[in-house]
Amino acid sequence: MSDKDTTTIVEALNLALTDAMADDGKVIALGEDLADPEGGGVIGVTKGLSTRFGDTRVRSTPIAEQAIIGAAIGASLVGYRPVAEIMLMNFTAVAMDMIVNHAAKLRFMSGGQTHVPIVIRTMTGTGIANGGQHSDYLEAWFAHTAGMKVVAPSNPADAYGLLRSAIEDDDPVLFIENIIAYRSTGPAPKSGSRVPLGKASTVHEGSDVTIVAYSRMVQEAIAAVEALGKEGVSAELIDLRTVSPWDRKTVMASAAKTGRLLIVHEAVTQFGVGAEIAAEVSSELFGKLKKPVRRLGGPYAPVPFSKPLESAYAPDAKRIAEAALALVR
Amino acid sequence: MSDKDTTTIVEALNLALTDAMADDGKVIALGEDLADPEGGGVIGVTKGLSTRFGDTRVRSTPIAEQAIIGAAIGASLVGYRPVAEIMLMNFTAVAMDMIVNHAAKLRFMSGGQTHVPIVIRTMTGTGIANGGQHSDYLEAWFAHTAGMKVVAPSNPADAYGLLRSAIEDDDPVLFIENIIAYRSTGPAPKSGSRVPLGKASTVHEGSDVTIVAYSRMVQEAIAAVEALGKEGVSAELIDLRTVSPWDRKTVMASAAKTGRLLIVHEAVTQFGVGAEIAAEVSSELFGKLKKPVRRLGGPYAPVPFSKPLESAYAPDAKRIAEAALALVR
Amino acid sequence: MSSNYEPGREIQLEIFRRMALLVANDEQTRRAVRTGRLVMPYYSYRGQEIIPSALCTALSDGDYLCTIYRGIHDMLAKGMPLKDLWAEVAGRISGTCKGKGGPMHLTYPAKGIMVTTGIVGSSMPIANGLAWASQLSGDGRVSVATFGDGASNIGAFHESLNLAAIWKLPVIFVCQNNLYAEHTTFEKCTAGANVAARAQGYSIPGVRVDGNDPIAMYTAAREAVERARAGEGPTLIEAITFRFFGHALGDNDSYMDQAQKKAAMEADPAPRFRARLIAEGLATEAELAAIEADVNARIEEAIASALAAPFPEVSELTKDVYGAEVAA
Amino acid sequence: MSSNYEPGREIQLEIFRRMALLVANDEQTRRAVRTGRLVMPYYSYRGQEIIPSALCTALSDGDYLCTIYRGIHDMLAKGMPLKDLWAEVAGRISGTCKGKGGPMHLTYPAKGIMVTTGIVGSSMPIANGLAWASQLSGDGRVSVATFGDGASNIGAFHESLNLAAIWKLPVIFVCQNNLYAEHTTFEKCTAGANVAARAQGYSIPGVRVDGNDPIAMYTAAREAVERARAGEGPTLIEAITFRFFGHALGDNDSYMDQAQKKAAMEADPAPRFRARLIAEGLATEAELAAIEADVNARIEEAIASALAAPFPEVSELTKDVYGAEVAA
Ligand SMILES: Cc1ncc(C[n+]2csc(CCOP(=O)(O)OP(=O)(O)O)c2C)c(N)n1
Ligand SMILES: Cc1ncc(C[n+]2csc(CCOP(=O)(O)OP(=O)(O)O)c2C)c(N)n1
Ligand SMILES: [Mg+2]
Ligand SMILES: [Mg+2]
Repeated sequence: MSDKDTTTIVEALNLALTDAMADDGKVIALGEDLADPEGGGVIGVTKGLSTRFGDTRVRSTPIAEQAIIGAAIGASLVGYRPVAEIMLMNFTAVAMDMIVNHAAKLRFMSGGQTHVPIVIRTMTGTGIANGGQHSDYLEAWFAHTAGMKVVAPSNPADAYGLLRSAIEDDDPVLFIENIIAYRSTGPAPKSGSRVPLGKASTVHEGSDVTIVAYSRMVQEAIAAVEALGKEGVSAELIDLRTVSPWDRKTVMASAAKTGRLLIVHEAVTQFGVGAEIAAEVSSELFGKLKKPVRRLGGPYAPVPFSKPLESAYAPDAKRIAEAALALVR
Repeated sequence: MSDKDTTTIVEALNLALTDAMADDGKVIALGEDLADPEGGGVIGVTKGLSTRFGDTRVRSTPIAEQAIIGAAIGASLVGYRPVAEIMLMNFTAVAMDMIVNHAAKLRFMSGGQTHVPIVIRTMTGTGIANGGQHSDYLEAWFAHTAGMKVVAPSNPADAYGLLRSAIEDDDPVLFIENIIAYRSTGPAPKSGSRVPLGKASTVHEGSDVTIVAYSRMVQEAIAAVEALGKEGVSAELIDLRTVSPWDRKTVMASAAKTGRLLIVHEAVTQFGVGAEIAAEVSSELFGKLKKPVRRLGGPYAPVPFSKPLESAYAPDAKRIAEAALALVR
Repeated sequence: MSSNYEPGREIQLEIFRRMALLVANDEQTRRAVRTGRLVMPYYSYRGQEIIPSALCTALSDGDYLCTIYRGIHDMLAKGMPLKDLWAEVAGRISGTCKGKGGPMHLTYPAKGIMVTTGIVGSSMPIANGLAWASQLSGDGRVSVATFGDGASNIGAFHESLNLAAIWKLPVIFVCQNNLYAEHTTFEKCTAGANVAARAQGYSIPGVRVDGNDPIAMYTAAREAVERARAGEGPTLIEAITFRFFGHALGDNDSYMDQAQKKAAMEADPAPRFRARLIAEGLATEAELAAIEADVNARIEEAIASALAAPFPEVSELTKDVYGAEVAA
Repeated sequence: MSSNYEPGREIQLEIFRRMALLVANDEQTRRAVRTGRLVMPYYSYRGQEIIPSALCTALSDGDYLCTIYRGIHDMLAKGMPLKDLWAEVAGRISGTCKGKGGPMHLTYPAKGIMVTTGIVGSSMPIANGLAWASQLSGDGRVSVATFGDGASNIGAFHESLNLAAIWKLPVIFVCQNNLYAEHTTFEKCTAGANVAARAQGYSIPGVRVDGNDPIAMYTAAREAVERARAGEGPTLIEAITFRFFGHALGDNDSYMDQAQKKAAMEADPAPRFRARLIAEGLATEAELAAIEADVNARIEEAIASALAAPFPEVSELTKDVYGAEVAA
């Protein structure tokens, strides 16, 4: 347990896993390089777990993502709560069958006789020159999959509280971590705290325009809100935290209040998560919005390697502020 | 070549493949049970091809979807035009890595040095009691993947013309066939005709409301338009044909004209293809629509087996007409 | 092969009882589908009954099973009640999955029937997870994944065998090699001598057995079960068999070697087993006929009860998606 | 092993030339990354140079290669020009992929370098497709997929070997077994005696060879190439080696057995090969030094030219997504 006032997302996640495993002997973990002989995860999120809880509960695996998710599913069917790591989000592509055809559907197909309380932790994001096959945000695939939940924290306290809730949730949860945000700091979580799934947080109240974001984009949006404030624009910032099911009520109330909505994510804009929110808000607040809903996401392109291109890929504070400003002016 | 006036989608597809292979020696085909010794495909779409073009060009494969798509990609990199069959759309889940991390990205990641002119044919749909793992429409995943094209014909002539265009296209195309529509008839395609990718067709002109659909849903929508006509409602029906990139111009012009838009698909509504279209139309025609854009799709649930549940899953003519009527009244 | 586990009379009769149930159930199902009383895709297992009958006789109720679309024989052999099964394939609310799963996705945890999958190869990775759970809890259960010969060429097969081997999981992989994957012959799509030989690549036992021989099949299964329970890890069993009614009921099976099919049907393992039991004096004609009459009566009762049951309400469509409604 | 293909002096010198280039290039790359002149994830191949040097000496320019993130040694050995390579890893528009691919996704079709993938296991299915193309056209080319030991446990490995075997594809699967997959040891994640032994499951040749021995590696590669060109199908080569600088440059390699690492570095195959060439009178110190001076000069020139080149315009971000703009 940490006594510090501030902590990083890596530390918060590590603490969440440690606390969850200490509290519930059914929580188990697996993934590539996860255990301490392998360094406790390539980023160190799982450091110390295998030493403390044993190497049958916390297991390094071969590079075999179908086997990883399959093992998690199987154990979850009989009472365990596996936390499986898929190292990078693009590698979910080799385990899609296990995730969408099995984890997401077994409760329904069994008529509720079984369920799959697994958490799939994965990391992603642009910013470290990882190129086309290691940087994608693919949350839209899973949001479109009935039975899955999708979570994407932006700060240490939420990372802790959401991971604890995800582990306790009775359904499969995809838990998205951003690589360059791992080391960003924030207020330390209260040990044992929970952040409920499906509830957004209003990071900053405002009256002129609503900005909805999640994962690292919240950090960029916070800077944008500050910049907007200096220009006399009062922006309300909502951190979705859970991407699916998303917090309709909070988003609608804010958009109704400000009459202007900007949705920000790192994933490709087209057919992305922003489309669902934009469609729903445009419909429900038809005739009540002051401006068309605006989406700011990645371009219709794979993630490029070259620095100037990669830097232009994901929205940043400047472009978020510009887009918000364009809605207000 | 067929001399008949009408034909089925199966026959049209078979003809398209036959003509394409006869015209271009670089067109090759592979998939499970594809060749004639195996019956020429489980539905018969590829019947006769291996006998006519030889069993090195037309190959039955093991059940190994990664190997199937990988082989198609490799051959396409050096000048071939493979048509790969993934028997049912849910099985794309075992080949997602090959499709999205490779086929869709190689042109971009190679800076345009290589490209992947493959067609992935697959079938899906509710209606034959195939249950949760054999019925999903997953086009939203691929529409969200930069570099992919997604095509979904609704009638024999389009099936022929779109498949010919898809095979000639220099980019990877996912080609979606509906199982229960296979035997539906329509005007026979002109041999050698092409339907361009990215162009919708206006199946029925109207002035009160625009209905956008694709794949089998167009057939239901046609019946709905007829029913609406009897109620004095003039509906314009647009068959998208290409789901991505979708024909913005045609859809916008129609929605601008009628002021009312209903989007219909069989896939889960949430985060589905309809969301993108709804978001774009709501934004571009902000203040000009008479009613909020309405989406009608599958429920947030896997596809159930039991007949009354399965029948209630996908939109049908009745529900389409009701939704359109609600927009008009 | 050691003969420690050769089945005696009681066990052979038990295998027969299960087999008789399976044979009759397949016949009734084919009839129900052909006459339109049931509307569903049906993957007949006729010809393969000995495999699960012997296998499940070697298992306990608590042991776990992951099976596939062609798996109703596996489920019945493992103990799924006929009424729950028939109501499910008839799509009724009283079905084991409330009619939502259907013939490809039956589940019945009370007898360890945990997953039925329609995706080739996918029974194996999940069985590993069940086995991991037993390893963690020390509950002594064994997990079984059954699958077809065609499934032995897909990636999940390889990943699963490797993981099971290095983790020494108490799991048994049972390949029901019926010589066809849909319309493609085993030889055409499978490299290597056979499926069992692939076990060597993982340093685990790979056993090729006549799946139509109850003695051989039971012995192989028992050995694998004992090995798993003793903590010695996984076994791959390749059980050779044949499916009599093509891939899916209604298939045109002109792709099949008709002489091979005829020979296989003439060598039908069910009457062969029956005749041997009588010939060897292990059972009388009357005893076996009584078993058969009993299963037929039970099946008919199950059909009647299934067809009389109500369908689910349409509101069921969006239930069982999540465990609890989410606040938002 | 047959010695038909044992390399003579010319071939050995050719292997040395490629190896010298690789050794120098890795050193320069590590320096550039460590000093911040290049910003990229770098998976050093130092210690593994003999494998592609010998392999590519056994190949022709027209033969195809699919390699992986740890694959710059493979590409250079196959003939990718240094300038195109360095400009690419520096993210410049003059890079072989206009800077869009980067170090994990280099392509250079003129020398048959068709795909570089960052997804473990994915080089193999695509190499099969290239080989299928050659089988169709009869162009006599051979396709090679290289990959790591860790990749031998993923599904795509299995699917690829099976397909290549039944289709008798002219393809060679080269597993560069450096004993680690990221931080996990080979033994911990791989069941079975070794990777090569898995070839048996597909009835294709599986050869385990000392990848650090140029003679053995060349001979194994030549045999596989001849076999493929003769239409006899695929070969799996497991080349044992070691990576000196951990998984990714900058890793804390405390997960490694330090004694094992020290021993491996002391047995560095590059100076060993160099010394043997001189000792056996196949080359003089001066000849080899001249080769080394030449590669160093060429690398420095490539670096200078790369770093002087412009970055791509931001408008490149949305180009090369489709071949042509779509009308709509
Ligand atoms: C991943 C995947 N690919 C394809 C299919 C379609 N399919 C269903 S059954 C089958 C044949 C399987 O053959 P085998 O494994 O031998 O089992 P059998 O049906 O003979 O019992 C195929 C190709 C599928 N269900 N899943
Ligand atoms: C499907 C997939 N899973 C995980 C990773 C992350 N990853 C990158 S390299 C690597 C280790 C690969 O080891 P090996 O195959 O032995 O190759 P080596 O790096 O040693 O050359 C892993 C796990 C990946 N790139 N792709
Ligand atoms: Mg079979
Ligand atoms: Mg390695």
